[in-house]
Amino acid sequence: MTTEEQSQKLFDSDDEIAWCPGCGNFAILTAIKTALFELNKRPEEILMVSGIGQAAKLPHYIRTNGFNGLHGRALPPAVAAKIVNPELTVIVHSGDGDTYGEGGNHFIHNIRRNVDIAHFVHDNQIYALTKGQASPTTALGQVTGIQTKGNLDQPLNPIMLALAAGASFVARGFTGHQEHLINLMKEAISHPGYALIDILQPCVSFNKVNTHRWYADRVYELPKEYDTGNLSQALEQALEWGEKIPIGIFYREEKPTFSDHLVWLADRPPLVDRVWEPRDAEKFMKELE
Amino acid sequence: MTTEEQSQKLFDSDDEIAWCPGCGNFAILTAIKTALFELNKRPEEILMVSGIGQAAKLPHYIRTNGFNGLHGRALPPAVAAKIVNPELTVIVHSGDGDTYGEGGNHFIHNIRRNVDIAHFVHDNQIYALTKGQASPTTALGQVTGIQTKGNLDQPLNPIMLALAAGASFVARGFTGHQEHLINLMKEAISHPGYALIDILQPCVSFNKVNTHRWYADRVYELPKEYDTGNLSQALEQALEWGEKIPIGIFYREEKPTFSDHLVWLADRPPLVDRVWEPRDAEKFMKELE
Amino acid sequence: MDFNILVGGAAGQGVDTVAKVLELILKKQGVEVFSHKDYMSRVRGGHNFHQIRFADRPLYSHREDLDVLIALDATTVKVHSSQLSAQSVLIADESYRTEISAGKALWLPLKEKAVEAGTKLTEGTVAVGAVLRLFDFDFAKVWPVLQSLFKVEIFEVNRRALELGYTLTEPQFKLEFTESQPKIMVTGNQAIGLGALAAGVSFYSGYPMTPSTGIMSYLASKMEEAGIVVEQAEDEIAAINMAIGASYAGARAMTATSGGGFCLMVEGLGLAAMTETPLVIAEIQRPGPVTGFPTRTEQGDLAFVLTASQGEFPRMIIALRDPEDAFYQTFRAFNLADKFQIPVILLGDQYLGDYYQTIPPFDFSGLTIERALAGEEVWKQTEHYQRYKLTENGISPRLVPGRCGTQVVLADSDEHTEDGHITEAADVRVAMTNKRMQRLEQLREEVQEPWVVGQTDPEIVLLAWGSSAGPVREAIELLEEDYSIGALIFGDIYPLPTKLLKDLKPNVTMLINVEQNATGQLAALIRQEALIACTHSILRYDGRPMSGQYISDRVKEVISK
Amino acid sequence: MDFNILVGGAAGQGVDTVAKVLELILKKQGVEVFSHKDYMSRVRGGHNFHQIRFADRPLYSHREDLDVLIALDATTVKVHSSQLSAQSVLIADESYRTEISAGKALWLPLKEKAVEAGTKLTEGTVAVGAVLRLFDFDFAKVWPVLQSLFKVEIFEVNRRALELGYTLTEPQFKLEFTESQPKIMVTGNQAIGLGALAAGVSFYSGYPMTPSTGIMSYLASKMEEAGIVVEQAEDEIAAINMAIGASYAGARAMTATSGGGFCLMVEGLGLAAMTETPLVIAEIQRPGPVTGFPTRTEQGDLAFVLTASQGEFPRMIIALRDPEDAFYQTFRAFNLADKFQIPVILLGDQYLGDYYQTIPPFDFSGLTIERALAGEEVWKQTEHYQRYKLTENGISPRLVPGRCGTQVVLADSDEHTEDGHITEAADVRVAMTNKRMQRLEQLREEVQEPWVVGQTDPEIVLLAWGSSAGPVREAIELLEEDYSIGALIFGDIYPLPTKLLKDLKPNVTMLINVEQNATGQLAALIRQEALIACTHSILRYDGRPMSGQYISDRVKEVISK
Ligand SMILES: Cc1ncc(C[n+]2csc(CCOP(=O)(O)OP(=O)(O)O)c2C)c(N)n1
Ligand SMILES: Cc1ncc(C[n+]2csc(CCOP(=O)(O)OP(=O)(O)O)c2C)c(N)n1
Ligand code: SF4
Ligand code: SF4
Ligand SMILES: [Mg+2]
Ligand SMILES: [Mg+2]
Repeated sequence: MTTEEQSQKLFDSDDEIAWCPGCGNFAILTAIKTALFELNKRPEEILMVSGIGQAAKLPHYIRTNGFNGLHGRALPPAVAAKIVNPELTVIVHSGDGDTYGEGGNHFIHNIRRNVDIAHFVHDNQIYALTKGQASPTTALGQVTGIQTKGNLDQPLNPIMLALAAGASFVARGFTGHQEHLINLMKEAISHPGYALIDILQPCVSFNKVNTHRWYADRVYELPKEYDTGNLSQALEQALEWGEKIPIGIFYREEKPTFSDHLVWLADRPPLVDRVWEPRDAEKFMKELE
Repeated sequence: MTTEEQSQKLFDSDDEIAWCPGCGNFAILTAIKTALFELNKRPEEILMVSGIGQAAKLPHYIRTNGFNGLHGRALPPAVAAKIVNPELTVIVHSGDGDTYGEGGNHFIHNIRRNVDIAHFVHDNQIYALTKGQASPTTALGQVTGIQTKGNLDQPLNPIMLALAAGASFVARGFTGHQEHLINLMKEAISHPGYALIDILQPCVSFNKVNTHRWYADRVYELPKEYDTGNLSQALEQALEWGEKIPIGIFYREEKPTFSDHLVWLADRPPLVDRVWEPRDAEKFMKELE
Repeated sequence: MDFNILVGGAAGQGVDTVAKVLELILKKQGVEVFSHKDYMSRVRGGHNFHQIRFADRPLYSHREDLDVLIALDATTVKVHSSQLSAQSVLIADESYRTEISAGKALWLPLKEKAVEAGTKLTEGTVAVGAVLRLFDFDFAKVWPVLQSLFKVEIFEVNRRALELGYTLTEPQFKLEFTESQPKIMVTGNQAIGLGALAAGVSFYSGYPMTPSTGIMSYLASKMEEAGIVVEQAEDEIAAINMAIGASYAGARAMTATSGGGFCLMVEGLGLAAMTETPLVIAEIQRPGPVTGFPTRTEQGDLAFVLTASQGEFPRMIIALRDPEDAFYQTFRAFNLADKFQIPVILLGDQYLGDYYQTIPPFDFSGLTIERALAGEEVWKQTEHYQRYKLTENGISPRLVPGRCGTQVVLADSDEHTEDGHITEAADVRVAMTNKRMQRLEQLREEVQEPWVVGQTDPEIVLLAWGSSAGPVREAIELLEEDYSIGALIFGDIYPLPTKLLKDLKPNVTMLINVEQNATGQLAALIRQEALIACTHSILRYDGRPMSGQYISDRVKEVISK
Repeated sequence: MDFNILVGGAAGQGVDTVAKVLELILKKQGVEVFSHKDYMSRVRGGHNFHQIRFADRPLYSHREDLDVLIALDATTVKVHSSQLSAQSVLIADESYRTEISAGKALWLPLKEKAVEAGTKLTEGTVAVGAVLRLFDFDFAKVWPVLQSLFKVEIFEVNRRALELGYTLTEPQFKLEFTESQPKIMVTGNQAIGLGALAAGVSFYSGYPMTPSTGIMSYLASKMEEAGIVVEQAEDEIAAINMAIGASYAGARAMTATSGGGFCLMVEGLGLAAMTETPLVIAEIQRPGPVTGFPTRTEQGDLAFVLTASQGEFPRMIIALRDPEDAFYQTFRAFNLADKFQIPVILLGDQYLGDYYQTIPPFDFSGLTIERALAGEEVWKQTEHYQRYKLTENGISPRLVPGRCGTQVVLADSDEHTEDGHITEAADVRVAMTNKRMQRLEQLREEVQEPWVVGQTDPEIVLLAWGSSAGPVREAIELLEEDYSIGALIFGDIYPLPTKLLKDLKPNVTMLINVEQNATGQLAALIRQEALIACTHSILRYDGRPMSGQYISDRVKEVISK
């Protein structure tokens, strides 16, 4: 059996997949299963969290713990679950609309928290589940069923934004570079702290501009020599989007994670295992006497 | 009479000011009145929009049109009002919590819209009205009534974030450099498109770290030679925060504003003056026959 | 004459196109059409279907028993053949051949003929041809429809497919109808959009959410012609706050969403009320809680919108009963919002939003836009303008910033003085609360009593609201021969008009609320507002709309218990 | 013995410190204290005051008529001297000298003595000294209090100030009380926090919002000692979604906010319900709509929280009646949330949240944490675990991810199968809705009937809820000599316990709802749930809390009409 086949077996869900044939999401599903398998993870050690959208259906299509929450709200429950049980490997899968649109505020502020989770954005530059409206990454001027006169708002650059907000791991992947994507995922999962991969994911049904071809013609992998420790250079590199689109790790830095700051919990069991009796709070009442 | 006195007269509100004596907000209030006066604006041409917080009380303390809305939600009504009536000079005054915390999503996405408004953030690095909790710009580790073990989340850099989101005018001011601030305001108001000034504003009651002294010892004005048209350099410059803190215009670029994209309205009166009869919609019904 | 055709298949198989072709051909024939769509929350695969009903008299609801079943896949045969009766016909490709329990199965070479026509993608069109023959349709009226629907490149192949299909069957049903008045065919969502356009909406901000998105895309398609702005917001919070800002600045503004998005608009709803900024919000319901059933129908949000947002303030809630009502009520909502300076919520649902119905054209001649803005006499006064002036009727003269000379307009979300400044005074608070709530009392006088359907002074009274109007009306038609039965169907639902309720005769033996929810939300409101308790209730909450037949059956069940 | 001292001044003048010193000294003397805070939404200036009442018997509410008025500025003299009676004493600096209509004015050299003590900042402490002398206080008990409140650097100067103040007056009032049981002095917000700690809360996420912030800062002050995480979220949406994630992952989790923040939590509320994740939310009300009166009190959000969020699902709402109730009910809320896997909302308000009351220490011995998690027998089974298994009582065995062997736990916001997978099936929908709503029926059996106060089988019955409990109880005490009167005071408010309501005797002539809102939200709920209509109502909505005296006066008014 290949790794992929073995991973399929271990992480296979019995749910029927509702994505369109040809959708880039399949490649992401395969990649994450393979990455988890290669990292020797077990289904019960993983928690997949998502919002709502096509991408966000992923937790149903893999056999791990899963929390499929609200549109735009994947990050808050994900980081909280990780804080409560640091032994879980917490991974967020969500769409570009989910993450950068409805969920934009959580995106920025959870970068600040630097909780040790991996965040994989299926960036098809469109709202797919709701049938093709502009997302925050849709190009200026692109026409859709709602942007009938072309998209009026300039697109966000998720890489730039993550870097500016202080993310400790920022990468871009492409569903067409499967091995590369698997490796990125493994790096992101292993990175201590918040790790973002913005994954270019063709939507065959609603984004007729940013097709597989379109991406394939433009993406190139950041060279080996690229220094992932240089923030200024990363910002510069992140500006590149157009004729050529770099994929790979733009920036990586080891800095204290959220739990590193919880020094008072250092010698205690994870919150999920906290042992507590009502009487243990009695001392606080004494202060009110 | 000095400009300041004249401006006071023109823009004086009869509302009692509820800020603490010594608060940096007074300097901002004087600065905006002076800037508007020097720009020859009339009260009825101006619309001041705010959220909720100490900063957000400003629309009450100046005689102009005013919309004091919800905490975190100053930008959406502001840009909409501007779209409906482009003849209004629309200015948002709000706090760091209001803008970057509760309102973070609107901050990013309204930068994308590039509606022609000015946005003045009273950045006291604290939630003042609610009595001193950490804001998104409070330093890591700073102790407050809620951050009893020190702030666990690394601070945002509003300048970086605005640049990364694609803002067309990004500046930082300081209440202690009044003339400089007035000039920044005039530039921001005159800039076609979204213009941000993050204003360092000491809160004498709740932020005992970032005091007037603390800022005064650190800020320096970006030199005349500084090229405001260079994004990469602006990003580099924006990283500077600590021993020295630059103030001034980091970046400025003329690009199409939101209304420039509304080509189909180009020859029409502003929406506020739109003339319309029910019968004008009858043609749309014909399509359903 | 009353026929019902179901066309079903997987998403992406062209079910929508087949339905569209049939609906339009039928409409052009001059019959009345009612076409209801049942679809899943996915883009490809799964099982979607349309039930296209047509008759020689107005139709108010879909039907479940079929005359013709067009199955574009095996699932459709399996799921729907139980809806066939002895006289019905099943049309499907021969590859799906199986046993069916009733009706005549025509296993036709649909796929083969499609290939023959030029591409296997025309399988549905071949089926349409076969159906047209079943009804012996007037072909002259078919071509223009095909031409309007298909681009030139594919018109020819579809024409061929249709003709090939036509040869596969024999006439079986008889069309009987007289040429009638010109009609429009419209969905609830389109009617809401059109009502808003008629009312002069010029600013719409929204965030996509099924099943409300149709309103936004309809308006977006008219942006240029109408000269308006339709902007997609970053989230629903922005959507409502933008609409409020636009309205404050003088535009007629609107937003729409479904329950989940409405959750995020709740604070903005209060803002509109507190700042006394007119606002129209359409809430197109789908089954909750939260994500629930994204593409299905329910009337589960009435209780929610009734009291959404903290504190107390006047609001008006109008449940839309059918596309015609949707048009006129949307228009009225803008006038009411302006008159009372309040938020007005239009409650629709997926059923109403998506079904197509033929109805008489809207009458624009009776419509007048009433902005209720204060005039020069207010802004030319020498005193400073007071946005929240205490007046006898609780309505403060409203001016628009930048359009009132040298006056300025200050709006505020805190408790405020007449000037709009923040206050902490107890007496001002009481005066302002009374001023706000006073308008609720005026609204009580403005509200329209429910539609009355069925017999006068009946013994059995059905109580319904919103999109159940059509199905209930049809149920009454089915029942009134055998029972003393009638119905009150609420459109204006808050403040609740209670006159007709209180006038109910003592001879009422059964008072039955008929609702698409699990708890009976209208019944609860009636208990609260009129102290009247229903004796029975008919509730459906599986996400599927009630048909007239369904309600009629359930009423009989209730009666016979 | 029942005395009432008001201390007032501008924000930033040390009014809070004076109040704190007095409250603690009084408590240490062994008297019962009830201290209520009235403050503006600003940090400096304006007008704030505390009303500190003390007596030799339990106190349930504040009082408005004063025995002593300490005015730290001229505004306080102006605003409050009307509350003085012939026997009262006013203490203020001589610089504020003016005419007062009743009582004895002592215009003392407070500022001068403060400077003499070392700094003019001690003006308030000088006044405290003067007051202590008025009551001839036991000084031995005063020093420890001062020492506990002031840092060493400023203790000395405050001690001097107190002594100097003591020399300025003569004994005037007589303290009468017997040494009593040890007491605790606690606010509602602290009691909620402590109840949560006792219940084992280990994750709290919130966003600051007056008047709920006290809960968060109380818990934050115990982070280290209790070994928990208190995290400030970027907004209320994050706050509730984080709490849900934490609960899903196995922690006892909580959030708190006020009405405006709750608006943003509405969708999250539905998420907790749909995913069947236990959650405790405290909603500490303030007057709305929207920003309203940030620092004042109202009971205006009951109707809102009753039906907040789209669709239908079980929830439990408990109105907190006093700090003692707040503690026990918060504890209970966590057990109920776990038992029924639902969101439980605790409704408080600014009055309850901020007033200090002396009460007997809480009894921890009767408290048991009941997590109601499924055990090994569930996760060791060979079949795959089903998070939403259909069971007889509608409660699915709950497991925690990563703590159940090789099983995995899938939670979903869509309508889902027993496995937690997205479904579109009508029958599953019905089964899942029934499963969810079934627990509401069980809750109806779990709810606690309202407190009964006053006479048995009274003719006049007051109906109240939440923080009006104390004031109503006091009003009954004032009225029961002259009238046949009693009250039902609701804590559990949804599902509404209706037994006692329905048991009301036919001799009830007046049924009066007493509420801090403008529309009578409890009365509406009672009409809806019990078909009982109040005959009269007493409503206060100026942001100020009702005292026992206030209610008693209003009841008399109602009776005499
Ligand atoms: C509060 C709320 N608003 C709107 C929606 C409707 N909605 C569902 S998915 C979606 C967009 C999804 O886009 P994206 O996140 O890019 O995912 P994709 O489908 O493209 O994978 C929207 C707007 C919702 N479910 N909830
Ligand atoms: C929805 C909502 N959440 C919370 C609050 C409470 N609140 C009012 S002002 C404020 C913080 C203000 O901080 P900032 O914006 O920095 O303004 P400042 O007072 O520092 O000028 C908060 C949390 C609110 N009014 N509404
Ligand atoms: S609509 Fe697009 S994103 Fe969704 S499943 Fe189909 S191809 Fe994939
Ligand atoms: S609390 Fe701080 S920000 Fe607010 S008015 Fe006082 S000094 Fe200014
Ligand atoms: Mg997408
Ligand atoms: Mg601030």
